[in-house]
Amino acid sequence: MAKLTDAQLKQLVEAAIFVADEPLSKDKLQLTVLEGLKVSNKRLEAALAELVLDYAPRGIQLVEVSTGFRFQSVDSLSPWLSKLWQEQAPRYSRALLETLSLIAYRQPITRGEIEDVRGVSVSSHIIKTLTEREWVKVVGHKEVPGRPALYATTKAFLDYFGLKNLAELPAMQSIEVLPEQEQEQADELRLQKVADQINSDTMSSESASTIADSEANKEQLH
Amino acid sequence: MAKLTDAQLKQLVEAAIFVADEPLSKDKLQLTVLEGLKVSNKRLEAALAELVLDYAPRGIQLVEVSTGFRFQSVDSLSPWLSKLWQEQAPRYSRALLETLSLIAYRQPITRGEIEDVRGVSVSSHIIKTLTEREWVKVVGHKEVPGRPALYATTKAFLDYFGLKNLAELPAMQSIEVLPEQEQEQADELRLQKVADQINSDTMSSESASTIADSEANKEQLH
Amino acid sequence: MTQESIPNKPPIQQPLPLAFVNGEALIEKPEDLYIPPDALEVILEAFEGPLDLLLYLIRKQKFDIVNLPILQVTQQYMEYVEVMKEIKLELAAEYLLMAAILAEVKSRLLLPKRPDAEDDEDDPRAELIRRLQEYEAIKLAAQEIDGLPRMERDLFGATAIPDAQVAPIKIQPEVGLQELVLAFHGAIKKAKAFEHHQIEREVLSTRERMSRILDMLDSKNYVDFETLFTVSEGKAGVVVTFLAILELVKESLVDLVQAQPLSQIHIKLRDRESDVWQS
Repeated sequence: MAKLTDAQLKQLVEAAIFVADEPLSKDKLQLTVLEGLKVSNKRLEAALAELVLDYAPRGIQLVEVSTGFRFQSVDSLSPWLSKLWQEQAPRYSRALLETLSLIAYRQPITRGEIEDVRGVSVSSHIIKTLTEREWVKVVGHKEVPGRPALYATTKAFLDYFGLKNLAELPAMQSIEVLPEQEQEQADELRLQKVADQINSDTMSSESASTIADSEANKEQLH
Repeated sequence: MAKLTDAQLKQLVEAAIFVADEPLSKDKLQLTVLEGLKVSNKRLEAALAELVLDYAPRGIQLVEVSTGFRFQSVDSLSPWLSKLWQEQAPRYSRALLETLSLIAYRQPITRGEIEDVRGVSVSSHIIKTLTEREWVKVVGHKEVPGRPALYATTKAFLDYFGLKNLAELPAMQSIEVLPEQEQEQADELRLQKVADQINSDTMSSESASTIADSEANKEQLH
Repeated sequence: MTQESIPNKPPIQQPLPLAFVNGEALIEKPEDLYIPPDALEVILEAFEGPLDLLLYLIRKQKFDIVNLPILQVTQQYMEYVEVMKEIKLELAAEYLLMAAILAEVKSRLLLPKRPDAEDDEDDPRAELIRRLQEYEAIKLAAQEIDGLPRMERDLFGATAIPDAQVAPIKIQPEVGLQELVLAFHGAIKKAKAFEHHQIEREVLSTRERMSRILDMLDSKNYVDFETLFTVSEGKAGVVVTFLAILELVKESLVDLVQAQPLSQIHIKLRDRESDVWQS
């Protein structure tokens, strides 16, 4: 097999992706099964494209996810295929999915920032589950007091949801979220206004302190 | 999918066999994915037969084994597919290298003799690794109780290290520790001196023992 | 109050509307407004926090977040919080905080508007609206992610068994000749240290050695002095043997003879019967 025919190349790549324990990238294919066979990346890509077409009408498909190519069942068959297993697929709570979404769309993000958006504290249990599933990981620490961990999603997350990259995430629905800097300015502006009101002659000192208190509470959540 | 078309049946059976964790028998298919779909065994067999033909020219084949149907890679591709599981063996331990060196320099040598020099037992794992690598082999048995195996290096060992014969192993002269033979000579020399002192008329037995004591103390300092 | 409930359209006479939503009169009180207290606990679990509850109140009444009707929402929100305080106190903290924020916004809305204030930035609801929008976006995104076909639930990995001949290839570590020589050096050096260590630990008692020597000797035959020494015991062992012999000589238990200087020394047990010194 010093010189691989196109048919042989296709067979080998097909078998390799089927028997591998995880998705196979073009690089990994070149470094393993195609090692020494001098297959150009162009030829490899052509073989993969042909395989994708070959399987299009079948019960399984060749797809590319973030870490490489894998064969997977057609999702319309899942109601029948899931009967092969006793257990049901794990279900995830809204709290977990919202936390995951924030990490996916706003990465890198701290736990405090997630809490700011959701308006509730994020349970350690959720972070633990996401980390254990290897969907999120700590990618650094924010240079603010306490150096909180910055979370980001992993390739395993993309693979699990059948995505090639983050750009394939569903588009966020029309929110004009202010960029951080603008938001900070807005916050400052608001604080300034509150201060103005406290000083305002028309207000009693009592109502002023109530406002200030609620402001302080809110800050703590941030 | 109340009434499955032949094409749908084939897709479903194909996907089921691919995603199942073990071979799927016709019975198992009927009890799981085909449950409630009223597919006759005859139709199922026809679908399976077609699938076998579909995959005949591909890199993987549908085969029936004792417990059912499964897809497996074509045997002629095995040499290349094996490369998917290429693994870098961990670096050799110090214990292994010392054992190898003792076999090389002191062959033939028993495991017990190696242990005497190293002061610790030689794990079977080390002997196994060296034997599997074909660097070391048993060349006979020592005629002492238990008839322990005598180990020696092989031709493969010489080839690996680029040596024509054992005499080409680097000499140990530069090493400050005296090889065993030289040490024996030194011991003899010292005994001779002690004997001389015993015979010396000028020495009382007591002072002789004092010298011997100081000699013993000195040993302990070493 | 005037800011949000007075519509742009001219007022309608009968019946008196409860509120106007985006210019349309809301005649009937929305059904969602009343929630029996026993159902609250269940509903509460369905909310992911105060923002979620607020969104629910707004959406159920088909209000637009941008025209946040703060007075109604605040009132309804407070009703929930009151009941929640009785049922789930530990959950209430975040909800109470939101109540405080709503109260603050409300009170600021009631303040007379300063004439020089810019319209947009002066709206006290702006920050709350921003947060609600941001949260809603994430809530929807989470639903979308949940809807993506995913492994284990919608997609299953399709695999084939590698043929029996497929075997892992192990890349063996490399060893240099120099490494081998160093290892030998190390082993020998260790052997020296080990030998020393062993002797220190197991003190070779002179008495014990004396009895062993006596055991080896008899009174009839001389043996070579050297045969008593076991070189493999190391230097310390030799010394112990030597000490034992000196001790035996001192106690007159053995005889040493040497034919001439530098020649072999011979040793035997002292023959007690012929010993003139005895008794």
